[in-house]
Amino acid sequence: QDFDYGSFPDYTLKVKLIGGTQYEKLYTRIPEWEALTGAKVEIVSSKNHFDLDREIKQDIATGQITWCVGSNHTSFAPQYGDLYVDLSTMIPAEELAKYVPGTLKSAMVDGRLVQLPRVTDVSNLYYRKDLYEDPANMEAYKAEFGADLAPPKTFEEFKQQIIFFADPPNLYGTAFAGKDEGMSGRFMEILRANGGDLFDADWNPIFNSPEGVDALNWFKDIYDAGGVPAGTVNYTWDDIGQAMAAGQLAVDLDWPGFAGFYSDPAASKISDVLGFAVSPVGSAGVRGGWSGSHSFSVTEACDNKEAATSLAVFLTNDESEMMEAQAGNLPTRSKTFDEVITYFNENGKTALAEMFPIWQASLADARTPPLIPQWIEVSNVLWPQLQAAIVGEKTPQEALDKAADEARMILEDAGIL
Amino acid sequence: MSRLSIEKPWQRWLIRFGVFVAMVILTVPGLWVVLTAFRPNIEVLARPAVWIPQQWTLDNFARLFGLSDVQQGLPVAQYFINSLVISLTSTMIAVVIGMAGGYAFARYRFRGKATLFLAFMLSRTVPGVALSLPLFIIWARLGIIDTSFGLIVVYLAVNIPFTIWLTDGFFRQIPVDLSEAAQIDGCTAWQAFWKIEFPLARSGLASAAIFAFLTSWNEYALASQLTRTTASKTMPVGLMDFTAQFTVDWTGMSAMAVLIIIPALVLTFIVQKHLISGLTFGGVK
Amino acid sequence: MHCSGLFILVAFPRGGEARVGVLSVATDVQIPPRARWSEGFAAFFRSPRAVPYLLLLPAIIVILAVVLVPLLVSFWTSFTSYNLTKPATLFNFVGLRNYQRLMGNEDFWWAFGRTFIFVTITLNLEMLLGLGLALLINKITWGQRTLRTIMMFPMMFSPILVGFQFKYIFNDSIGLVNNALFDLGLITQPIPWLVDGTLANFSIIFAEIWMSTSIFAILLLAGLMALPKDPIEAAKVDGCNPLQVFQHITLPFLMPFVYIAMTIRSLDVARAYDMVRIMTNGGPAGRTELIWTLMTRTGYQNSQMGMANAMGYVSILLSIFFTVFFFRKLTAARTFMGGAQ
Amino acid sequence: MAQVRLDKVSKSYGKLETVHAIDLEIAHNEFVVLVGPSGCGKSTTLRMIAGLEEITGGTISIGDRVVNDLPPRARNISMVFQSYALYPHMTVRDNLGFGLKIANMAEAEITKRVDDAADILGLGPYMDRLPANLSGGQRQRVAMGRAIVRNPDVFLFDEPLSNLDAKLRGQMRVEIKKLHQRVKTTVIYVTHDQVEAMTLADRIVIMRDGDIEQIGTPSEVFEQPANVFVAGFIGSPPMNLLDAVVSNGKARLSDGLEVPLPAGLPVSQSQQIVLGFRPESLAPKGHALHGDGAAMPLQRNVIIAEPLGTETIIFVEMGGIDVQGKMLNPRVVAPGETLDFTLDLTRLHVFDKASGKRVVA
Amino acid sequence: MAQVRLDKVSKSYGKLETVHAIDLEIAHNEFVVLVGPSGCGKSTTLRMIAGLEEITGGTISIGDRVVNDLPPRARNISMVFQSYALYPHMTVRDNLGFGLKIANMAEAEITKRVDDAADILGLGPYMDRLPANLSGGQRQRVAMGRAIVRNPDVFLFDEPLSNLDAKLRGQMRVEIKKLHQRVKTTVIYVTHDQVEAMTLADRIVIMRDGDIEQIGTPSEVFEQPANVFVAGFIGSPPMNLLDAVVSNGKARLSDGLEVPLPAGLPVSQSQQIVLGFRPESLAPKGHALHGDGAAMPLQRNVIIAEPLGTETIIFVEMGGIDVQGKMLNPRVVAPGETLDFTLDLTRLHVFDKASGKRVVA
Ligand SMILES: Nc1ncnc2c1ncn2[C@@H]1O[C@H](COP(=O)(O)OP(=O)(O)OP(=O)(O)O)[C@@H](O)[C@H]1O
Ligand SMILES: Nc1ncnc2c1ncn2[C@@H]1O[C@H](COP(=O)(O)OP(=O)(O)OP(=O)(O)O)[C@@H](O)[C@H]1O
Ligand SMILES: [Mg+2]
Ligand SMILES: [Mg+2]
Repeated sequence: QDFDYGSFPDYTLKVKLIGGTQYEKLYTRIPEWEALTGAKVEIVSSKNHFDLDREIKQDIATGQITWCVGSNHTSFAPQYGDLYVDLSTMIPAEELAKYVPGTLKSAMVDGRLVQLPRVTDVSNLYYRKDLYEDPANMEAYKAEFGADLAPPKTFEEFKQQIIFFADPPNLYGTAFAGKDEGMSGRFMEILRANGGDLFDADWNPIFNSPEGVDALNWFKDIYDAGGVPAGTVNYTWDDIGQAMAAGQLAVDLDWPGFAGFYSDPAASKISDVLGFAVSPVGSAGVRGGWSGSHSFSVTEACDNKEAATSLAVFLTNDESEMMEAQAGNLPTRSKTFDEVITYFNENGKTALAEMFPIWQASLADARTPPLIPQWIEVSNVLWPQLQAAIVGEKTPQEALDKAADEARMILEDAGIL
Repeated sequence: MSRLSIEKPWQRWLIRFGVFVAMVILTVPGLWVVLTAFRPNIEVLARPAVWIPQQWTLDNFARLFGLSDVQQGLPVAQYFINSLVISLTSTMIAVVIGMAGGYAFARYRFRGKATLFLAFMLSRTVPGVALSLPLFIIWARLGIIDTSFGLIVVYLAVNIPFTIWLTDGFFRQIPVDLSEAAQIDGCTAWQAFWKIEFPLARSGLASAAIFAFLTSWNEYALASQLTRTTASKTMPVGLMDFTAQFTVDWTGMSAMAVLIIIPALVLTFIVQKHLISGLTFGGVK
Repeated sequence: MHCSGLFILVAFPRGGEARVGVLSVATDVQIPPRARWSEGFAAFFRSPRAVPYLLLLPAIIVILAVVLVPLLVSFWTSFTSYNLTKPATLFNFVGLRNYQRLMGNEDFWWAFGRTFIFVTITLNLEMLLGLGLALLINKITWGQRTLRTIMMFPMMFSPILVGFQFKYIFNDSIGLVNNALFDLGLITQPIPWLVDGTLANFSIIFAEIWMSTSIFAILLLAGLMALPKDPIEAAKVDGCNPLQVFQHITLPFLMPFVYIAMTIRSLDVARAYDMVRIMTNGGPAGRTELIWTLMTRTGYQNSQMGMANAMGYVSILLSIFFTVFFFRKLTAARTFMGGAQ
Repeated sequence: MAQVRLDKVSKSYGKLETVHAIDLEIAHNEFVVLVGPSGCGKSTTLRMIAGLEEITGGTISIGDRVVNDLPPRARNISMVFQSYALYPHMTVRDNLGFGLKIANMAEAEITKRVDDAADILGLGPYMDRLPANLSGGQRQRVAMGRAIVRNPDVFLFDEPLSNLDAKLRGQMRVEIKKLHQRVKTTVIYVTHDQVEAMTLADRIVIMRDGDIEQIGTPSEVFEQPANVFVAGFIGSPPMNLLDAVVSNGKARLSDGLEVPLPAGLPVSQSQQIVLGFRPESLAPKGHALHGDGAAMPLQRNVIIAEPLGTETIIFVEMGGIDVQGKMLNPRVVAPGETLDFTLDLTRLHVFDKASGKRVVA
Repeated sequence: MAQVRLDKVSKSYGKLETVHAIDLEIAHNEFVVLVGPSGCGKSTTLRMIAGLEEITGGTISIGDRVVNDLPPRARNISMVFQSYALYPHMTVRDNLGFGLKIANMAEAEITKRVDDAADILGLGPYMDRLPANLSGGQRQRVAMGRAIVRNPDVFLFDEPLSNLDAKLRGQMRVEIKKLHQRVKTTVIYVTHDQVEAMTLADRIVIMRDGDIEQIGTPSEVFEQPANVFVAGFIGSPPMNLLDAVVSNGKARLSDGLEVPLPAGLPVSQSQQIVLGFRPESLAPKGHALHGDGAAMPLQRNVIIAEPLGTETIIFVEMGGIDVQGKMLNPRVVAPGETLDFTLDLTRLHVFDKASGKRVVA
């Protein structure tokens, strides 16, 4: 049974959407929605997510919530308090059932469905097949480690291969985002894969545990061994993407959004040797599954929440998700996964067809960062300390202890602890 | 105007060489961006580096304007118009207001002059963060958020103080005799200013205008706060459209950068012809 | 009545436009007792003495509206625990807590010190290089206009663009500089430009200098062009070599422009924020942290506006130091220039 | 009716008073020349009349209006600045026509007047040049031209011809005279050239250190200088001034020489006086042209002789100082040569030493 | 040995040549005065010698060095600029001492020299002022002072006294003369003041339109002007110059008047000539002092009389134009009055009309 998009003639819906070339394609569907419902959409803001976040905070600060639909992200959502409505009260359960359950679950904050996921991010491995299939490499690897050369199954193996492949300055094992949330998130992922976590059930910081030190040492080891470019502590996603596309990295643990880029022969040198693998497991034998989704939310202050909800659903419905998936993004509706693989196979985009099942597989283990408003703040005290340990200014334990202290203070100030 | 050049040829060549080196340093990093706008991403990544694009391409621009099927274009034209309107208007008003202020400082004695002068200077010490949020709050209350007007007013405040200081310096260099002569010749104070001192302060005004224009044209921090939509977003803010959550479309960004640079270059070239030397020479003894 | 100082009230009716009312304007006119101050006021405005004030009025209004009012608001917030996402905290007065925390915040003071050094180094280098550039270009007669435009090329680059540009240029694996050095065979291992503490600071200083030297150059060039010729000729005849002419004649004439440029720039290097944020965002491990990156992260990402503004006010001290310093220099340097002192 | 009247006008720069409460009345159509040593306040006075310098005290009126608070443009004056103050960004033509353009005069009329002025001033070939490309004298002529194209109530000229050669200066002098007669305006003229002062002035005002020392017609100030200062200042070469003591109707100089004083002078015995005579009154025998009056013979050694073409200045000692005599129709004179001079006693000037004032019969 | 030598030196501004290949040799310690109409190239010549203006052609040497390519500082000269060119950011004291400081002179010596110069120039009270706060003449004196404190090989003075009053100018003239005698340097001096030119110069150079017309001692250029131009230029009031035709050893003027020419002049019958005589040669009877030579009586109506104090200039008509005569020991003369004049025939100057050259016996 199809969702009822309703009819809102002459209503003007104000929306704030994430901008950027990769996200805007979806918005070409807005006129369709307008035709369907008779409403008019006014995009009052269109920015990248960091700027949008800042802007939304300013709106909260000034009480200027004059808009209805906003782009959102699981990492940001908890900060906004009760800015957004609980969509589970607005959307019939049978419609919600069409979304990937895990994705939908991580879209909740305090038990409220504050956002409707649009595309999902979960990290997995990209690797260069040519390197893994190079007989010389296979032989040398076998000789050194007594195992066959294949995409890593564990972080330990991953580390080993990173160091094995590294041949600076022409080739590095991998690179990681060394600052901002990228650093904190990846650390969190390995920490969790090792069986640890950032906080205990009472929100006490516990990442300075032995698992945490192990996780941090993983970064430190590959950094010290020259397995990653020294600049990696300064990299963000774009630098890693460029380096991978330049053929300078053997493996990249990264987001699905890069698939399109890496497999585009005009932009990437590795388009024809690109391989995909599920992300490795840690010492606890599990995946960290750092994940998040881009999403749409509807404001409490909205004067026509029905129309707003209608648009949010429309932009994440089957057709929309198909559109996103065709661009290489991970859709949030279960059905789309099957359809898009068929589509890719039919259209000769085999690489992407290969990728999707792998990414889908890892979604099962996907976990978001802690869904508390202070996550970003905690991340901001965490990553400089991680950096300090990686570049050798502090021992991992010192660094994590310091970060844990600061995180504790933040949570105490916030009244969570 | 005669220019005495009892310079040895080797000195001349040394100067030329120095200029050449300076120009290379000043242009190469920027030229690299410009060239990047014309190459496919794959060339950006090439090792060894490809300096001159081997495959010139306009794809990046095509993408920018939505002419390719890869993605939707950006409202570049609208950004461009916003930028132009905001920068030109605020520059012109700032130069006029700043010039009036600079003139007052240069030509009149009055109470509280030093204090006022210092106050203008101190007005610029306020860091952007301390300014941007309250500004946002107030602008929101006034309903001029996301309007060109709101941004123009802010840029006025940014540009007026230095226009004042700069024009003050240049007006001081013009002998008072000249405006006196004009007043004797029957000019009102305004005519004397407009016909005599204004043209003579040209090089100062030109540099103030260039500076004000480029400041507004390139300003990002405040614009990113106070603009939201195509109604007022400026080019530098639009530049950030190329940064998504995870990726930066560097070639696309470069293409847009070229679009930002070219008009600035053209306007600057036009205005800076007014930086003429020796304007006040020969007037008085 | 003896009023001095200029007061402007900006009232903010809800959602309406600002009403700007001028209450009184600086004057040394003796105005008869209260009842008729408005007449005296009107008379003053018609008198020639009002001219400079009238000329400055628009500037004053703009500055007050755009700077002073926000300043007061943010000053208030620095005494609250103001959190962006919790508007109510705007009225949560915490006294000096933010400032006290700052005093003990080692990171902040490092950033403070680093910012001071950053500003000092860049300003001086930019001034010297800008001066050199202006002098060189001033010597060239043919094609000067084109050269001037080329010289201003970096000024066309928005600071964020400069940030991206140098981030890629200094990237250690795919960056232009390392690529070039490899091509020239000068290095075999990539240089981690943006990582090593010294190199990272060098890189952001380099980027800042690249971006802003032209500003000095253009201001000084304009000053050079307005230079009177007579005293220079006299100095040549008096036995000065070119260096001495420069030292004794050109430089004193240029000094006011130097100081103006220095002041403008000392306040303006904060523009470097956009660039630094993109290049290193203060990292790695806080090695390039400047007050501005710290402050913005605190205010917007961490939403702690109150704290961020407290940092802002401490950092204003730094700006005030530079400003007053340059103001004094400027006043001294231009005593000989024409015009009213 | 006085056209320009200065009433106790004074001017201070900071604490320094440079013009001390001067009074001056200038009639309509009068040509007044201001002279005085460098720095005595001539330019300042002109600038106050023009309204360029705020006056510290007193009142200035033009016609019957007090102009103290009027801006320069409302005073309807023309001025030649000592510093020229040309508009450096305008061609000579535009410099000349600027005032007329401001007054909204018709284009054709402007062209005519400017061309006329350029003709008079010999500026024809330079009309399209900028001031920077002119010689010093040419610039001064432009400054002059800018004043004379207009038709003001009062002309103020501040040393307008100082940088011109004698011939041109002579021509210009005639032109100024003509201009003055043609347009019937009041002229206040500062000059250091005695010939200009004598030939142009209806009255000469002699200033000194911010005070007016004497006002009079050219022949008055020349023939009857009011005090020692004026006597020494007017005339070139200057009057010889010697300290003397009255002794039996004669002036006894410091070297004992006694010069008979005109009869009827109200001097008392032993009064300290200053005795003055112009160089033309002391001439070698046969080289002077004296009236029939009393003369006194003198024999003196020539210290130095300065031939000037039509005449030679001869320095000799008298009363302990060097005095100048004049040799008309000159011949070559060697230093040390002894000559017989005559001193014309009918043209002696006597001043009271203490007050400096002229002693009149 | 010539101290300063100009060899075919020319100067063009763009296409316009303003100095045409002039030759000039100035001996060591010689005092040369440059005169000429406004705009004739005097300042340009000085500036080329100083090295401030690139020369377009020819060579300039000082001592035995060709200085064409030497910068000003290497030429060891002092210069007073026509435009003063004071350092506006330095006090009078610093202006004066600047050159000495640059030469690394000891502080005490600088103070001494500067104070001496200030004394001579009467600048004592202004030592701590900035130039902007000085009167025109005071500024000029600072410019002068800046030159004379130094000890250069060559002094260049460009109208250094034009803005000073006659008295001060007289004193300054003497000081310059003394300075020249004391320091034994070469001086090149531009002036419009005939008295200065005559009294200071060892030789006078008369320029016109970028050419040199005559070089000679003061009495040479005065007594034997090389051509009509020089004759008309030197002397003030200027020589009267009348067109005439030779007719039987006499010059017939256009009004038919015939003036006997000196015997032995190489003129041919009917040759077009210009007849010149100075105003002093034409005097009312009893008001001149002529030699014993031939004189010619004339009766004329006075057109206008200009009293100058010691003498009066009288304009009368002769040969169809106004000529000037001089009345010594003057009395009041009314326009229209008829006077008997004598014209001194021994002091006539005769020039060939076509070439303008002097006709010498
Ligand atoms: N920069 C210039 N460009 C073009 N012509 C010039 C320039 N400077 C001077 N001249 C011309 O060159 C000629 C000589 O000028 P110069 O200054 O030498 O004259 P001068 O003899 O000093 O005259 P004055 O007595 O008026 O000062 C003048 O006709 C003048 O107009
Ligand atoms: N701005 C000023 N500040 C202080 N004193 C000044 C200023 N301008 C002029 N003076 C002084 O005032 C006095 C009169 O100056 P003014 O210019 O009137 O002299 P002047 O008679 O024109 O002399 P000159 O013949 O030298 O031009 C001078 O002693 C001068 O130093
Ligand atoms: Mg004067
Ligand atoms: Mg000259």
